[in-house]
Amino acid sequence: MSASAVHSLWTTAATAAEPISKIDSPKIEYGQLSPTLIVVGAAIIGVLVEAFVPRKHRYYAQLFVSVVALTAAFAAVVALAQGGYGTTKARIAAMGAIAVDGPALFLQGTILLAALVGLFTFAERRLDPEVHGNRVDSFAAQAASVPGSDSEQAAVKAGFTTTEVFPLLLFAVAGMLVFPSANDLLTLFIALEVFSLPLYLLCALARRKRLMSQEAAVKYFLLGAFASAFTLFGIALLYGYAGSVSYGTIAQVVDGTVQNVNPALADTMGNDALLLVGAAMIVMGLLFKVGAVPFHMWTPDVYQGAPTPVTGFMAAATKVAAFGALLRLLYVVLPGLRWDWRPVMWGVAIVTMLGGAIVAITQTDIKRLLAYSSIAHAGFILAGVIATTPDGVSSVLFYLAAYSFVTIGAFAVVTLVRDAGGEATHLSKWAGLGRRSPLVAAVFAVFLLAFAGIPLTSGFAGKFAVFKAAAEGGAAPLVVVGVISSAIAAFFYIRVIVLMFFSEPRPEGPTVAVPSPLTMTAIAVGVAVTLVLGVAPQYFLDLANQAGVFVR
Amino acid sequence: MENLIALLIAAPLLGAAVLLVGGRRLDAVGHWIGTLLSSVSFVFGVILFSDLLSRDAEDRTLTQHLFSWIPVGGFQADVAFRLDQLSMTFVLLITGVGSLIHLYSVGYMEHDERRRRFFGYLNLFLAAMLLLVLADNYLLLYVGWEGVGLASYLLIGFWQHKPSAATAAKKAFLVNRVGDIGLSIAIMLMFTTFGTFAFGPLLGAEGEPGIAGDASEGRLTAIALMLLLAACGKSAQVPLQSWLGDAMEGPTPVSALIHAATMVTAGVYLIVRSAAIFNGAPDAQLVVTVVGAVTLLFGAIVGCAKDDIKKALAGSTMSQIGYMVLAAGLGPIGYVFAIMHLVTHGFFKAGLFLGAGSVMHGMNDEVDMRKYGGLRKYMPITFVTFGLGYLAIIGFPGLSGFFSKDKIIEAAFAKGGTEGWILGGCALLGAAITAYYMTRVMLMTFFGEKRWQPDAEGHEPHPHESPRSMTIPMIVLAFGSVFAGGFFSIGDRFLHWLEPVTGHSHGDSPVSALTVTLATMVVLVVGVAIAYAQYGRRPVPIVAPRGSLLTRAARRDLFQDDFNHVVLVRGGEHLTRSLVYVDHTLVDGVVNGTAASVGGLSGRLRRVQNGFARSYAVSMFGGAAVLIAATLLMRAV
Amino acid sequence: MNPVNYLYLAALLFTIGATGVLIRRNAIVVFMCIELMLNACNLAFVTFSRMHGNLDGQIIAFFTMVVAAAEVVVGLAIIVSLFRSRHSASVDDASLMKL
Amino acid sequence: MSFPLLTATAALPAIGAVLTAAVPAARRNAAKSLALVFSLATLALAIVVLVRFDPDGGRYQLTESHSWIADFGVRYELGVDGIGVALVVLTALLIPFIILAGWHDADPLETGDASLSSYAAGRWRPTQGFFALILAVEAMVIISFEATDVFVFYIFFEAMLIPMYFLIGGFGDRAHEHGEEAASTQRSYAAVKFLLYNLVGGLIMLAAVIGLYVVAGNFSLTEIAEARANGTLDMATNTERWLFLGFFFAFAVKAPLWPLHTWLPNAMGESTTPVAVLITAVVDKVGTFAMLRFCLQLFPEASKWATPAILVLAVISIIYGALLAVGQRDIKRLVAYASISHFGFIILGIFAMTSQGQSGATLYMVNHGISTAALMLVAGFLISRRGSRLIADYGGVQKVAPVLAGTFLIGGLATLSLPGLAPFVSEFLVLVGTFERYPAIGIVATFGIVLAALYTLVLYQRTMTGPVKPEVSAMPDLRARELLVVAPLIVLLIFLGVYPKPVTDIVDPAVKQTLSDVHKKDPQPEVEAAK
Repeated sequence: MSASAVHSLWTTAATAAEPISKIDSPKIEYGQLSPTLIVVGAAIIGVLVEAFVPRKHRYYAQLFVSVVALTAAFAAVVALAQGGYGTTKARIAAMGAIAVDGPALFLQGTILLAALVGLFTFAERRLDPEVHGNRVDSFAAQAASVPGSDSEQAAVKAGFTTTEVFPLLLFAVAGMLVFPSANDLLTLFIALEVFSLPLYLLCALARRKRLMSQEAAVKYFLLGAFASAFTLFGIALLYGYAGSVSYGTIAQVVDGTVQNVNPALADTMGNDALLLVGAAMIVMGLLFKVGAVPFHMWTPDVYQGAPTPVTGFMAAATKVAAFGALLRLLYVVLPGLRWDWRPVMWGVAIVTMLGGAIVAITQTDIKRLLAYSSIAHAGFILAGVIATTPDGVSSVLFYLAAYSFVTIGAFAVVTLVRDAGGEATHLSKWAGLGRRSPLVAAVFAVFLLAFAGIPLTSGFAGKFAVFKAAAEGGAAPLVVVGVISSAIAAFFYIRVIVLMFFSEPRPEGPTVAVPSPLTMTAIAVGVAVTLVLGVAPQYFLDLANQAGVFVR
Repeated sequence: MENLIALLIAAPLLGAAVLLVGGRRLDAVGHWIGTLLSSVSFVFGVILFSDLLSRDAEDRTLTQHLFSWIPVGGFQADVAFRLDQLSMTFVLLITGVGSLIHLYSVGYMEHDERRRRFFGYLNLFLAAMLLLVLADNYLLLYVGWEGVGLASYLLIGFWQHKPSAATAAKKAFLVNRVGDIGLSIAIMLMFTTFGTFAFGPLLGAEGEPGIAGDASEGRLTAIALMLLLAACGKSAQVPLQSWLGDAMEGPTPVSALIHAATMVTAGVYLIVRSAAIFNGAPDAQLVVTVVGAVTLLFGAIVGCAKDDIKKALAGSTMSQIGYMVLAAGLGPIGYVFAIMHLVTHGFFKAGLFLGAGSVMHGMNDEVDMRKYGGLRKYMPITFVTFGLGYLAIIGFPGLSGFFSKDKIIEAAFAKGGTEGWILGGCALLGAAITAYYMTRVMLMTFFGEKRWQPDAEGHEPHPHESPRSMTIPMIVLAFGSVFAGGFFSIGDRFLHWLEPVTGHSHGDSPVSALTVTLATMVVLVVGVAIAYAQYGRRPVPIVAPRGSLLTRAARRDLFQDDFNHVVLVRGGEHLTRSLVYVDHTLVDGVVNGTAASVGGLSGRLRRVQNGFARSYAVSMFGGAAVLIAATLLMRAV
Repeated sequence: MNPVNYLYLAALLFTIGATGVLIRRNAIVVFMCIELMLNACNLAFVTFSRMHGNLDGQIIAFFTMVVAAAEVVVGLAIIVSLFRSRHSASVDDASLMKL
Repeated sequence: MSFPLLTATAALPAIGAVLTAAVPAARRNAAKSLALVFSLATLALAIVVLVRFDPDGGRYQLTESHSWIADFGVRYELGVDGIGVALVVLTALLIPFIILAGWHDADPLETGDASLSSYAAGRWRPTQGFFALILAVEAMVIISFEATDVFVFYIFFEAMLIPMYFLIGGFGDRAHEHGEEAASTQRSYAAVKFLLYNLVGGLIMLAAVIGLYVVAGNFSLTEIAEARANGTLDMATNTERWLFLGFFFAFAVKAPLWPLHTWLPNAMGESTTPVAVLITAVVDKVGTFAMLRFCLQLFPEASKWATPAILVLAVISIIYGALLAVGQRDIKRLVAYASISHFGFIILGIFAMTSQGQSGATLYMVNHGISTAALMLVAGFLISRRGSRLIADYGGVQKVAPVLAGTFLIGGLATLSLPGLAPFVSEFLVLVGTFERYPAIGIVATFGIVLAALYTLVLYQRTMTGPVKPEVSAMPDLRARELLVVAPLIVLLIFLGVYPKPVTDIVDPAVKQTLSDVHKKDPQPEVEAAK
């Protein structure tokens, strides 16, 4: 680069630096951010509770705070939606950092409900037998204590419980709320970290099988950090390309409506390499979160190792948030790049659908099985994402809503089936469950059928919606692949049903714990949503349709 | 009057229903109910007959339309009946002989605890047979056609505890089914060719010709050949004759009624009824005559070698029907005589079978003629009636068989040309052989020394005359066998009676009727003489001698069954067995194979998930690289 | 000197970090490599910020540092607990769950 | 808005299913009676439908239409044409018999030997569940006969699988040569096979359904067919063909058509006889029915394009099924293969594209339902007496149980379509209808009737005739309940054989409509053509 260019760079930089001096004070629309703010606030309160409330009251205090917060936040979301922020008054708030529009509100609502249901499973304390007269939940008595050590014994004896999980949950939720509504890459990244870090911790907190739990946490953490590093670098490159991290600006630059401000950059950054590489890296980070092949490999291990309530919450909410962000990124920032990323996403979707379904066939652990099924589902959702039509958006929204409740419900059922070593997650132990406790088996069968996409369950409606969108978006081959992998997937869902109903129960088989109303509610809600969305989905489809438009 | 036609069928049908549904409580009276209803049907027949006679020859066709059966688009099948001279003849034969045999069975089946059901089946048969001859369209005829098949199946297998009987019954039904293919295809052809398969429009009624003639000769030939196939099945003509011999497993009255007098002649009825079609297809007619000729020799030869009296008679039935088919194949020259021989044959063959039954009745159901001998002393009535039947069948001058068979032979020559000579020759030869084997039967059964011995349990059979209920029918039939032929032929009564339906033409015979008659006489004498030389002069060995190759072949039905067994049965078994294998391994295997391979793939892909975080990272890194590369590539292309 | 070179440096550092993640066993070291990658990103941000002549990049760099710090907290907590229960910080030892 | 008659016909059994399932285990007989009552009520309703239906009226009658999932262009649309009515009535008619025949099939077994755990296979048999599931299936089958909205049809076409799956896998036939363990493994294998085959078929159809939506924008059969007819909706040739294949595949699996048939013998062999009847006589009819209604109406051109191939497959089914039936050692599998052969006839008739063929096919569905029910149920009574499905284990039954043997024979004769019994009419119509247009195929198919005679008579001979086997010597004859099940079916067989006009009158107009949809006319007879 010539000296003059360098010179010009300096000078232009100087001139460009002018306006920086007069920054006007930021303007924050608290009302429109209220859902997030409520949750964050509650989380902080939670921390304070940990600090100041005596141990024996903490559980109830935390539970109370969290429930109230989540409910209030959901109410706020509904209020905003009622206020038309989802449709007509959709806008960008907080100095362009946060978008308040249909998809954001819909997804926030979904996440909040999922979190609420998940919270119930977190708070469940009837499944494990009482130790030393204390009710215990699925979380380690004292995370810091070494498994099997005296300190652990002491902690258990003292009846400690890790009530920190509640604030952690809330923080994670807060991050998830921001994630899909982030309107610049920085916010995106921060949200990503905000909801990832608590999840890393939650994974490590299992009461039983702690080694596996810690291992899961380590894997999740390292790989997650690795992925977010990629994301960050991608962000850097995009910033380099557009000179801004705001979605709107980047989009305009991509479309070429705004010429790159200075010619000096123009001749270095003239090519779109930065854009493409950057975009690819960000997308990769998001695909990691949704667990798409080949970025899925953490999923089975983490799902298996993490405490089951956490798994359920994570599987449901993370997917919702991540897909929300992915949608916004692809539809708002990179629509101009459609012809570049669509084929690539095709490939990802196909390998994800097939990979998830095929590998799941030979799984022997119910949690890993569900993990792989979640991978396959990620593939189906991707098919909807690829449609790049308003229908595509709404179908994905609907699918996410349907899927998250089925997932939480399914994992909640998994927490019920226990033997001496805690949850009996090995499939062989599930043999003949239908004979021992038909109701639980029947409920689980309903969830499995929903996963398999049998008509009259929400799974079918969702699958139909995304496939329809995909087909209309001209991705018929994807639909065919999707159908094939559904067939493969059906095989292992059926296998579990066969196992539960038609095969011999083991004499030393697991017992089915009688849960408290908390888990019951969680499961009941799951079943209800599954059936309602299966039989009469129209209302929710309308909702998703109204919410199908992004604000730019 | 028309409405009686339905009753004709209804009576025995009612009988069948009552007897079969009625259950044990009817055991006591069942047989009388059956007999009564069949004779009621006979009475109706007579009434209708007199009615027909009262009309003039041209409008002797009554039709009765009951209801529309299968109306689908252009496909219109009705349940309707047509009674003309042809069907009238059959009605009388069936109900008449049928009633007699009912009567006979009362005695014959006396000791069978399932007698009620036997009569039920007999009535069922009558109903089906009447439906067959009275139907006004081919589809309804098909119903009767299979109905008689069913009845014959039930009756042949009546003694189901005998595996041989069950097998024979099944065989009969199956072989008939093969024939039925012909009938159904023929009906389809008619439908596609003419858009109808009803007699009226097709074959013509009240004088004006039907549309049968309008079709191309090729089509007509096809239809005719299919009908012939059907006829072969039902009338045990080569190549579908194999079932008749085994059918003798059934009780003797059954053999008399179904497998001698009536059902087996249905094929002849079919051909004569379809005259309008056959007339339009000379090639087909030639085939018919050939089949007839071959069968008449085949049956006769088989009949010569059998020691089982019923099997011998069965062979003769086969060959007599061969005559009829031959005649029917000759076209207008022969139709009338075919039917005439059919009727006379109905009389004497039924008589012969009843006689045979009577003999078995007296001999503890022994059927091997080599264990008979000199029975004339013990059962005189049987001897006389049987003897008259014998004379009739060999064509002894003045008796029924003489007239009818003679006419057929004449007609065969009258066909003209070389085939005329060949057919006539066959017919003559047949007559000779007939004389031979019937004489053989006669001699082995009623003459010579008594050859029966105590059976396994040491029961010495005490040959005795049968009860009256059995002898009376035999006597009546004997009358028929003696006088029917003469009665028909004097003044060509039968010819004039039937002509309006079948039409008739005198072929120009190369040889005068007289010559033919003389020739017949000569061969007759020769046949009888040879038989007498073999069985009359020297005693009959109790154990059959090995005999010449021809004899052995004839004993085995000229290896025809062996052929069926090897080719059809064995081959079929192998085919099905291999197909079962294919279905299990191949068709099913493909599916299971795919499932297995997917499973295997899954197992292999699983390995990738090796639990090492770093390898996961590698896959992520690689994935990212691919992602980036792909994106750039997309832009490049 | 040409700011583009800083980008090359950033890319280099990032790659080094990534490679480290892939080849090193010790969890701590792996984690350090990730930190290195994050800092490579920072460098990139700052450079771009300079090129574009706006401050966004530099601000983001600060955010990144905070985030990195947070990650250190969480990460070390997890790794330490793992180390205490296994007496090994090797990521390869932690492979109970597979297939 | 008038009373939703069609909905009621489907809703009634559904309600019955729920109530029956709700009956406490102790009152199992109450559950049975309840189920029976509901099935009879459904039959009554079906007859009302039959009466209210006017053969010469509009194409779809008693229609109902409500918006359901507007977003997918789905409306809850019901309506019946002649074909639909016939099959609805058939279904409603057979279910009571099935329930009655299965009266004791789901009773919990008093444990024979203590060695087996109380959970052991077959012992876990919630009686009321059995009958509830049957009613559920009835509801779904009926509504899929009535649906005039493709999506609605598809949903119940698929959902049907689940109750069927539990009926097969949960209440299988315990008669097994290798004992109960083998029976239970065999059973779940059969259940899974059934489910997977049909699920795969269904999913492929799903793709086609979605494709149809993309092309047509809604699922209303009437609207689409109309649009196709007046050219406002034209599909690209290839699109139509792919969609057709998608639909046809699913139906061919259900029907089942060679070579997709292998699930049927397993399913029928391992399930209890009433369920086997349910499968072949009722559920499978949905497949053939759907070919007639959906394949032909939605994709006339593609149907014509595919006809030759399909006809060939159908003929293969006919011969192949019959030959395999001959080769079977197991009574129920034999009947299953016989059914495969019969379904070949039905499909043949449908795609012969002649009024005889299609009327015959429809009639065939009805008659086959009745005849198979008769034969299979009697076979079931036989098996339940001896506890074995192997033909070789029987012999001489007619001597000890003449009535059983007699009914069995009549069922068999119906299966070999003896003239005078109902199946003959339909079979002959199918043959004629095929022969009119494809003589060669018609002739080949005709050989099926010989093979039918072969396997039926062999079965009868081996089981019923011959010397009495010691094991069967003490076999009781049909009981009153069993006779109550069989007798009406036999009467029906004879009646429809002698006087099928009532059915043909209802079916004919619908068939003519369908033919006009595919723009086909019956060929003219040669002679008239000449004139």
